[in-house]
Amino acid sequence: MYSDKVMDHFQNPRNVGEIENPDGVGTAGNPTCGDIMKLYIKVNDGKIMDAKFQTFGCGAAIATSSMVTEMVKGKTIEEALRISNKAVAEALDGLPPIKMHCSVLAEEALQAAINDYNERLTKKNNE
Amino acid sequence: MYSDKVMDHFQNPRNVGEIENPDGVGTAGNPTCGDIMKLYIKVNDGKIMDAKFQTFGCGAAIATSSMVTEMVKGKTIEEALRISNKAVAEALDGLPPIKMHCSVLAEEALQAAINDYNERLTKKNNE
Amino acid sequence: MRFVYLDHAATTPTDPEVVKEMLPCFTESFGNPSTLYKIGREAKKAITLARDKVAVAIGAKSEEIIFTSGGTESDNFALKGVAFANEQKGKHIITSSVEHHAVLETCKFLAKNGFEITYLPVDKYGIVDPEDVRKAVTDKTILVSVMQANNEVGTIEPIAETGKIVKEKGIYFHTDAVQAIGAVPVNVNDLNVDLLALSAHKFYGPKGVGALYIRKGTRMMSLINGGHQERRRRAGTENVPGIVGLGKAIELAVSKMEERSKQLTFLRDKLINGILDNIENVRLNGHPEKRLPNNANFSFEFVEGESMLLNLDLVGVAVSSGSACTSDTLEPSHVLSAMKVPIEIAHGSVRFTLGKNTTEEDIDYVLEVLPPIIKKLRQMSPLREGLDLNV
Amino acid sequence: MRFVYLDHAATTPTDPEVVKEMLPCFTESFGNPSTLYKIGREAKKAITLARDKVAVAIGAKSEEIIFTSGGTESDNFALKGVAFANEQKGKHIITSSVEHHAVLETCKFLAKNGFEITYLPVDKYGIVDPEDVRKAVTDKTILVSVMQANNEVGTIEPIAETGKIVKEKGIYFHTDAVQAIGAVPVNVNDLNVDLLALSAHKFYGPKGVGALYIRKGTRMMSLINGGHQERRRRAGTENVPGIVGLGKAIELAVSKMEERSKQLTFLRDKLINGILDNIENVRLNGHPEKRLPNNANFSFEFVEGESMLLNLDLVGVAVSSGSACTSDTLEPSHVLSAMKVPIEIAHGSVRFTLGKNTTEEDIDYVLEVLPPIIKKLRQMSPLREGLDLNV
Ligand SMILES: Cc1ncc(COP(=O)(O)O)c(C=O)c1O
Ligand SMILES: Cc1ncc(COP(=O)(O)O)c(C=O)c1O
Repeated sequence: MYSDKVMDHFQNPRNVGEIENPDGVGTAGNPTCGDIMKLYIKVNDGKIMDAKFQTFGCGAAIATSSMVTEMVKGKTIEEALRISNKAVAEALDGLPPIKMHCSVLAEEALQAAINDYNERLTKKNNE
Repeated sequence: MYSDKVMDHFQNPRNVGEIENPDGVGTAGNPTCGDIMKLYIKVNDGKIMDAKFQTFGCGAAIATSSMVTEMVKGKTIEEALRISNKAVAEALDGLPPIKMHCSVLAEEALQAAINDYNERLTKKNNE
Repeated sequence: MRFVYLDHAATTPTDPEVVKEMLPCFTESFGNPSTLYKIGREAKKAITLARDKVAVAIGAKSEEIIFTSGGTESDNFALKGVAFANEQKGKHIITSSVEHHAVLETCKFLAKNGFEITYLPVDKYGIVDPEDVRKAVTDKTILVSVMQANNEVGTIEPIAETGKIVKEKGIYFHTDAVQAIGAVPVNVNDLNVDLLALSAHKFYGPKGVGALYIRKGTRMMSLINGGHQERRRRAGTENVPGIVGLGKAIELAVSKMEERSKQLTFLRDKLINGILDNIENVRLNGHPEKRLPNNANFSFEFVEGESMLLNLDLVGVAVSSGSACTSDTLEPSHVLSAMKVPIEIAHGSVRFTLGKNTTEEDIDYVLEVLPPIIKKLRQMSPLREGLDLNV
Repeated sequence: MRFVYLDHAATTPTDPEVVKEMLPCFTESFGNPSTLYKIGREAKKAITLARDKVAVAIGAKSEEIIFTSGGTESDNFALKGVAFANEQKGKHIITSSVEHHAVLETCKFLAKNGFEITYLPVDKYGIVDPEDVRKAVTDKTILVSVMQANNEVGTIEPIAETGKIVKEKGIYFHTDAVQAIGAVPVNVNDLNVDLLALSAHKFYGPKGVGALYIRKGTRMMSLINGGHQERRRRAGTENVPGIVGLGKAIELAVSKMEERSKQLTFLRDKLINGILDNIENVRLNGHPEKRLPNNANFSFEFVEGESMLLNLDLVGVAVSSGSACTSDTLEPSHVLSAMKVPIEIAHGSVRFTLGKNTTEEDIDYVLEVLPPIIKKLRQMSPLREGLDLNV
């Protein structure tokens, strides 16, 4: 049911783990719905230099987490905000219909991490 | 579904045909119900000396016709009247439940033939 | 002794090629198609492939094919499924008086549940007039069900015409194509049907598996509730070997239809002419031309069907007297009755249905053994020409 | 790579001995059992023999066995059949909250049709208290349905006790014994049941065939109308190969039950102990003793079921996460929910169900490959002990 690309990212997920002193952290989902994604980003000069994730979830949840961290690296914040769940799914050669919500989760986690980054920035600027 | 005995009487029916100048003729059933039996008897001294049948019907109808003609031969009229449908069925080592009505038909045809004989006798005696 | 099987309308032997495709599903790719691991995915793929084959065979989309346990379930599903999902629109259903029991008994059940059923008459050949369908439609009609080909007398109904009329009226149309697959072209769009029932064992597939075509958008209720198999329309672990067998069988049936049809028509006509020429007081039931290529149904006057059948069995010839499903009833065929065949003549009906393995020698054999059987039984019969039968 | 199939609760491979018995029914004794000639009678004999075997296996009379297309149809038939035939007496049905979807979805359907359904709770092991059944009965109750053994967690229910209570009340009692056949003793009189569902593919028989035991005298409506097969209770040309396979399979299952049970219990306990001893934060779901000899169901905290399942599949181990039928839903197992397993822990459940061909080496292999998978997934997980999960 999963594409080869999904299976590759599921078996060999990229960017697993935490970033120490991240510039932004975002979480999406919750354990009762069966998937949680936690995304860490390191930003430099408005560019995402590094991204890591921790995920509790199904094969698609792990693969989309892996893929989204790959996709954001090197992108500016604005570019990263334009990464849609569909783009993540497409980059994985598609997802089964009932698993599309996992790509939504990835998009949400990324946006939460960016929001967190923006908030920290505002806070810092206001200090 | 039929016993070997039924199949034997079906394949090699005994006493098929008409009796010329019979002493009694009886018919049971009708073509719309799918079975008709016509039974002929020749009586001498109150004893059935010969019996023949013509039957339009299923395997069981033919076999019971054949069996009942065999059973009545040599019997007195009283004895013949006591031949029940069950006795015919038993003599054939049984009939499938849905075919028991064929044995009823055989009993009815026999009784009709005996009635006919009795009527002719009464008529003759009254002449 | 020669064995001549001429009851292919009752069931067919499973094609060895079909059995071969089924075998690995029992012991190797035996997974449950709902599971995620390898042999589960393999099983899923196998039924997807079979679904595609069925879809191609009848001109449908794959997602419009639902696998069932056979023709009877498919007919039940079609009728009850549409009836109970659309009863707020109306409770009137139109069908014909020559349908298979799978349809008629389901209609009886629906009648007990408040539906009104119109049973259309047929002409002497068993044909349902499309104009009668048009006239029977009311504003309460939700479903019309007419079979594509009759299982007893082999008559082929004008389904495309009927379908056109039903479509214009915006009503659902079901056809029981159980006897049609592999015998005549079956295309759901040409036929204008919304639902179509088929059964594998009638075209050299296994028993216990069938399918229902359900046109996209058709409002249906499930007949069997449970797991989420078959797009949630039919629950239960899929009969993987059966479904794979059905797929292979329908593929073969359709690809070989033309060739087989020609051969069957030739042999059937040889049988028909041989019987009509050599036996007196016999009539062919059903339409002379609009009939299944493998069906020859006769009434032999003055003799009863079962006794012919048993005598033929004793010489190795397997035929049926009326529908096989009803051999345990004593009622004469409802199909022949609807065609106004007199009841005593209906009792003398025998159905010969040929198959892909039937040979000319088989037909010669039947033509050799049949006349003496008829003769013997007629000699035993109290009935004869000119006799008032209602003794 | 080693292939270790541990999803026997989802389906089993068909025993080659069973396939061997089925084969002649496809191409040789292929007759329709409703027909009168030789190969028809042979087919009829074959299904009669199979019926006798099923009857013997569950302590019933042959005429009380009706063949169906599987466990799901049997459950539907039992529930709808009793419900619609007895609704004048009352429209209340009692069942449990841990039934298979075949029962639960059928109850949902009945609820939509005006029946009132009581779903009894279970204890933390998944057991339905017979006293709860007694308390739930009203004067409108017509049917109680509780499964004999649970397909997810393997818990064995006290059916005999429940049956006694239901019998005293004069109500019909159905049990879904789909997972029990061949695993624990099943006797309709010891269990005090009026109806009992079974499915061949769960005990090394073919998919697509099952049976429903219906105690003599039970008022039932048919689910599938049509021809007069199965004592007019279930229409449709009989799935002869399937029925023959079911007969052989149940005969083998019952005759080998004791021996297999012992071996399975040994291997199951080795697996359970191996996992509990070597992996932290794991719990066994279901009852520690009153469980099927082949079932081991665990919740691995902080990891999700599907990702474990896929990782195990990659090393050749086939297991399931919850009921196979529900793998396309995203809801966590209703059985674990009913047992009050916290939802995030329910998501981490994996079911291992062993079979007759499972070896000690298979178990050793699982115990070798599983811990690193759990470790890897836990390293990837944002959850861990002590963490507030509702982030
Ligand atoms: C026209 C027709 N419809 C339905 C059926 C029922 O199919 P099945 O026997 O597969 O249930 C049959 C055959 O028995 C048939 O000939
Ligand atoms: C307890 C239980 N009941 C019913 C069923 C349904 O049986 P089937 O898949 O044969 O329809 C299953 C298995 O899927 C089951 O485990």
